[in-house]
Amino acid sequence: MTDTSNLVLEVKNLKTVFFTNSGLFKAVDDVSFTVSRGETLAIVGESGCGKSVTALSLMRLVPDPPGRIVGGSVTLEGSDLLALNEAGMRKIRGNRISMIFQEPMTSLNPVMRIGDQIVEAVRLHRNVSSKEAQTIAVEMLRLVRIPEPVRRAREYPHQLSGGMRQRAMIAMALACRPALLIADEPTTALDVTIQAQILALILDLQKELGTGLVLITHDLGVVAQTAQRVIVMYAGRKVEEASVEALFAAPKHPYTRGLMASIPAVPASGVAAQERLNEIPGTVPSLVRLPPGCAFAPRCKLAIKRCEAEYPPLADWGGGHLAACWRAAEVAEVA
Amino acid sequence: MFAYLVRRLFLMLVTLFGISVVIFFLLRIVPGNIVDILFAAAGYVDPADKANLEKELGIDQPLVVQYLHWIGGFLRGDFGYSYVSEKPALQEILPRIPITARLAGLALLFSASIGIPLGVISAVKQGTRLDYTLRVVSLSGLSLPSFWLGLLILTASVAMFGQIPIFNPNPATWLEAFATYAVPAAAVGFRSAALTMRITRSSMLEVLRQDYIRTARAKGASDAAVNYRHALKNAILPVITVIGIEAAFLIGGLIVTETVFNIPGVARFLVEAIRWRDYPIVQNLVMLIAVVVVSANFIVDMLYAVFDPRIRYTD
Amino acid sequence: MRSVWALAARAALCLLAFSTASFAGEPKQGGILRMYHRDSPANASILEGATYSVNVPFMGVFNNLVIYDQHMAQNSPDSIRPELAESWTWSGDYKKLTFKLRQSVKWHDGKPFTSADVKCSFDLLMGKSQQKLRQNPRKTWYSEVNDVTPNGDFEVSFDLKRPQPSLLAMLASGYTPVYPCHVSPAEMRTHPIGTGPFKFVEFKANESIKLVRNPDYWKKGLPYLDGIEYTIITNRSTAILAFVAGKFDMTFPTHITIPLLKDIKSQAPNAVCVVEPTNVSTNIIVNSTAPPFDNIDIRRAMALALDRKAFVNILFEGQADIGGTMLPPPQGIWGMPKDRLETIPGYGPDVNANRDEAKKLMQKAGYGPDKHLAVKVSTRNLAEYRDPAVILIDQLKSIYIDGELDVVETANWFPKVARKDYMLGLNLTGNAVDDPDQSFYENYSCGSERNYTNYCNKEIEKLFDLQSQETDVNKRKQLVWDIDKKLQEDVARPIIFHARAGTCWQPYVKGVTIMSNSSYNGFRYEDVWLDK
Amino acid sequence: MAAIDFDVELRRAGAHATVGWRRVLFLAQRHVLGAAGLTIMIVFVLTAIFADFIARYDPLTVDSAHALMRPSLVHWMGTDSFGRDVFSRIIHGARISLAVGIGSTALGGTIGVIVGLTSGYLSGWVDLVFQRVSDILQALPLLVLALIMTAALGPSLPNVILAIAIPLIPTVSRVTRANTLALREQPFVEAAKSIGMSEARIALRHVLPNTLAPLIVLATAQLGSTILTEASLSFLGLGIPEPYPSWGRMLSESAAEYVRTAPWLVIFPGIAISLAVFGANLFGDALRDILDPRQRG
Repeated sequence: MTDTSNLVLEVKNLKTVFFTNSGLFKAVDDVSFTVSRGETLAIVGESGCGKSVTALSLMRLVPDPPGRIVGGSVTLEGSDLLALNEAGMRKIRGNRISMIFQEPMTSLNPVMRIGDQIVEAVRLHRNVSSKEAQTIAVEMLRLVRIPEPVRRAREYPHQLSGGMRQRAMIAMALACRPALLIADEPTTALDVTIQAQILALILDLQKELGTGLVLITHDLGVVAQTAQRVIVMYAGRKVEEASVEALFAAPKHPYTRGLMASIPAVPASGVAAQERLNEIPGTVPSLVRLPPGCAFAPRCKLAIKRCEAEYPPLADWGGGHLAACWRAAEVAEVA
Repeated sequence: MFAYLVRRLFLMLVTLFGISVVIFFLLRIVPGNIVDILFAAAGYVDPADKANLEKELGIDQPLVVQYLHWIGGFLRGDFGYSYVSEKPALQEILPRIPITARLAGLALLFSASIGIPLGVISAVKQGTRLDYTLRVVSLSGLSLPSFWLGLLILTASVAMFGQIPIFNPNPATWLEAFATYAVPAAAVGFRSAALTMRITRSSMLEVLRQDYIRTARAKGASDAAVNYRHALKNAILPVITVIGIEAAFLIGGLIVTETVFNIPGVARFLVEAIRWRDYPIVQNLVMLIAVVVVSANFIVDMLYAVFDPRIRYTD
Repeated sequence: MRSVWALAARAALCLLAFSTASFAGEPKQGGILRMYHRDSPANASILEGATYSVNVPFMGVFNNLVIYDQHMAQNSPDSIRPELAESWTWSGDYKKLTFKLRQSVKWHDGKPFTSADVKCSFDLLMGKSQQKLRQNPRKTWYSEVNDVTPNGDFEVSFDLKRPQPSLLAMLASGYTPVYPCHVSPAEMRTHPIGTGPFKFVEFKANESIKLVRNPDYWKKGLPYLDGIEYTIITNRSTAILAFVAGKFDMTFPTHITIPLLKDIKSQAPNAVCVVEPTNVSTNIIVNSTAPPFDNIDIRRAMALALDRKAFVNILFEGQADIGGTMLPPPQGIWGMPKDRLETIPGYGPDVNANRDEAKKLMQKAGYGPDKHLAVKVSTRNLAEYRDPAVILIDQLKSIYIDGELDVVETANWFPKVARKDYMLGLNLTGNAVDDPDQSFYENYSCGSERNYTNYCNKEIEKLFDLQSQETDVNKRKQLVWDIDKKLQEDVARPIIFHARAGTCWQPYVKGVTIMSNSSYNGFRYEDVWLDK
Repeated sequence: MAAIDFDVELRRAGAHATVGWRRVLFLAQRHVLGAAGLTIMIVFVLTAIFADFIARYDPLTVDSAHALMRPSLVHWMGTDSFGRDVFSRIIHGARISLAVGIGSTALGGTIGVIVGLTSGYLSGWVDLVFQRVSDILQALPLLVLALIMTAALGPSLPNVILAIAIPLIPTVSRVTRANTLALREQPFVEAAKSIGMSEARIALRHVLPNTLAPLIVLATAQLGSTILTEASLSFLGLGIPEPYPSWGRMLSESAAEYVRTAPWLVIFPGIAISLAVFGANLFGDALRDILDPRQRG
């Protein structure tokens, strides 16, 4: 574990549920993690595993109804966000904790100028004149390497390319120098060539500003390049947590293993390249009717009787490498 | 943009031409003409008198000739003479336009100034008791026959205040002038406010689901800022369209309201002219209304471009 | 029923109260009389009009040669007064009528009035002049006039083909103003010029009609009013509400239905209201040229089935008159007395007996409880027409006739009637003057345009001429009664009832008399005044 | 963090009712207003169907002895000036209003769907022509059009239905066309094409069913307004003629003159119209929420 004095975010036993007409599902179930200043934590998993809901829970932006945070704590710089009232939370949002969304196309207000949208973020939290805010906005656009920032500030989102828009989103998110930045699949919707630039930008700024970063992605490649630590989520639960090196060197959960096998040429992995990409058989189970035991068991080649009956606890397999699998010890050998 | 404008204007002309043909021939399908109506009161139609009068009015000519004669005049601004009053049609129509325009304007103002805020409130408070109440009230606005409402207003006003809010052609004060229009405008506006409210509500609800609203919240914007600065500005576009279309529908509501409140505007005049088969009045008035409606739609489209930066008509 | 009588009594009391009051005070000058108008007349030309919608507002613009006394409710030969004519004389053979004209009368545009204007007016009416009226609905009134000749500037004579004492009655109608020679018929439609107490100011279609006092009126000191303003309100409920709220000094004459009268009396208890016959009859036109009504038995059965009292009770709460073609007494001069009327089939008081007889006639024609006769009842799309038609259909049910209402738009009504494209029609016939000549010739003579049923009986036609030439009123009455009875027995055009209607005004309006046997002749308004 | 009763939350979300009657019941609870609207409409339809059994008197029989009776146990809503029972006339009037409402909506809707489908599917000049025609119809005020139409055709039930239906066509065809254009690009249509299905068959089997939801919503919304249009036409003297007990006719002209002396003549038919239209609108709203949350208007 990292030095606690440097801790930006501490999430403990976070639990978010959704009430739907097909029943109750636990989108985030008992998830805990921490992020330190300047650190990058990646959260990976397939779509529907709860990683985006986790992010929204941190922001307290889970749409209610149908969703609701029902337990745990989110401590940002020493104060529990879940205990704040709405007004108090508004003071934190966009100020100490910011978020970048997956869809730069739809996440910017189409009828507001780019500059104004950043200005709004600034003026919500800084007591500055509109003119000063304008200057800050242009500065931020320059910071995210948008050419001709003065002109761009006056343009509308539709006049910008996808990559540009995501840069503007980043500028907006970082305008108040937050302690924590959450980036929810920030590059998924972008062209491959742009993806790398945006990632690089986020990392540069993170370094420059010393922000903690929670990077949500399904792309292990991205994780390998950016994060210091990784959380793997499956069916709303954290199934594995480790440093990037440890995880890629020796994944302890069969699911993580599967994820790695399903991407081409995983760097620094001991697995030999195969002719055909491995897929994880089966699909993510319905979150409403989860089996009593390990949720991954039905898809797991290593599953044993016990997996179906009892949920495996997160156990420390050394050096802070946590995994929730009855057969974690055997994972490396078997695969 | 220029090419788009040219295309739009061309289509407008095509539409207007179509309307002129439709109204012209539709009127000719309606049985009987001015002569029959004029003679009806006398209890018989003298064929010789009828032929003379038809000749005098030019309605004995082939339809195509009549059409060309009319449309040619319309394009030159020569509206011909009313068959009934024998005065220039333009002179009959023009003084009535401001009356209806004021009434319609006030009704639209009423509709927008009540409908939009209530629609926003209803959307923001979706599912609450307030939302339900507003929706029921607005639906009832859409359910009352307007002439019935008008009749009840008049009756109640006479019973309660001994005053009747019918048209006053010579208002003494500015306030009286306003009162002359306000009550009937409210009677028409009630329905259209209800419609505006519903459109605003559903448009707001849709916008509130959008990603950029989440972004705004993520910035720490307050509910008010989110609802008004971000959502309303986006939600207003369909509302503008509907208000534009509503302007055309308003004419229908005005016919009935002008009758109940005895307002000498164009809407009731049009109905009377149809009853008299006063072709020059009906044709030209319908064309004028069509021009207004078509231009209103055009303006709404242009307003779209102003309000929505995404739209720059280029195709 | 009690309430109906009470209302009638109250109306009579009102009339009494009004007549004493109006002559008690000294007339005051000034003020504008505000009235509503029931609809927008086609134009301002009375000679071309055929509805009192034109007469009411524009009669005050003109004068006639002679006019019915404006303060005697009953128009009669005795109530005809000189107007632009100072006096008149009949020749011994009643074939020439000479008028001495008033001098120094001026048209509203300042030109002098002379005998030439009289000639012009009647040439126009007889279709003899260069200029033509757009429509000329009363041409037949002058069918017995050979020529109108001026003798100098201030005398004019009418030469007749045969004696016709009734000509004077038609000349005294509000429908017969004298027009100026120097103004074209077209101008008279849009901006009428007359010699009357009020000058035309403006007529805005569907909006208003304004008249202003003629300061140079030849009757010195008249009119009392500064002007008359009509606001056109087509919706009757709105109009009545506006009257009750005090927006108007007077309702449109004879426009108030009996049920509405009750409403006005309760809402505006001070208002003065009178109910008078309008001399408009509601009748059935029967197409006897085609089955089934070419069968006289079926025609008779239909006439027998009518329960006239029920019509009167439903539509007028009892306040309307039952009679033949001519308006019944006491308001009507020529109508049959009640005992004579009740001898006509269908007029007898025992409705059930009449209907039993009607059923026998129907059975004779081959119809019965198991075989109904399907009939279309056509009428115009106006409440005054539709409402009695609904009752008629209901009554015909009692004699195996299933009626279906066929509502026809105004524009199609007369062409349809002229085509004989109907079985039964429900029609209203207004009589401008209470005179048999006008009524009989227009509606029952062979070949008349308004004889919709084409009833043609040469025998009766001879009687028409006989009564027309009769100068003794009492002898003429006997003739008229015989004719009227025969017309009803022939089911030429069964008369259902003669309508009544109310007129109301605020108590300060003085000098208004509503005529009791016509609704076209009493709107000169030169001595109406406001006691304010 | 406030304590949460999971069961309550789940019931609220409808987790207990996913199929069959329980689902309907749940939807009725969720959309109370819509359920009320549906109830009103069902009552309205049943009334129309069983008018002969519900009405206590013949709606056309004139009875001069019992004219203008106040509402009483004998005549629940009083009698009119002809002595006809107002309650019976309102009950039978439901038939007329329903005939006008459903008749004109169905007629206008069917033609509108055919036009919209053809227009959206064929594109090209057919589309261009149809679009212009619907532009023309939309620029003419609806009531004026209906007014001229009834004047031209003469006032009778079928003619009034036709006159009200025609102005509906452009609205329906616009919605259908827009949906058709969007659906044409959908993969399942491409797929159908690739297996050699004919265009007409694709339009009817694939495209039409998928545009149905917004159309049903539109139709329900229009139902109410057609009833109101008929009432307005009656008010202007061009609706369904006497002696049919049309609600609009019952309210207008001479009846309106009784507003103070016999208010029941004006109040009950007014309530009948408003209630029927209100019911249709409530139901239409709920239907829109359930079937097609994105539909506007």
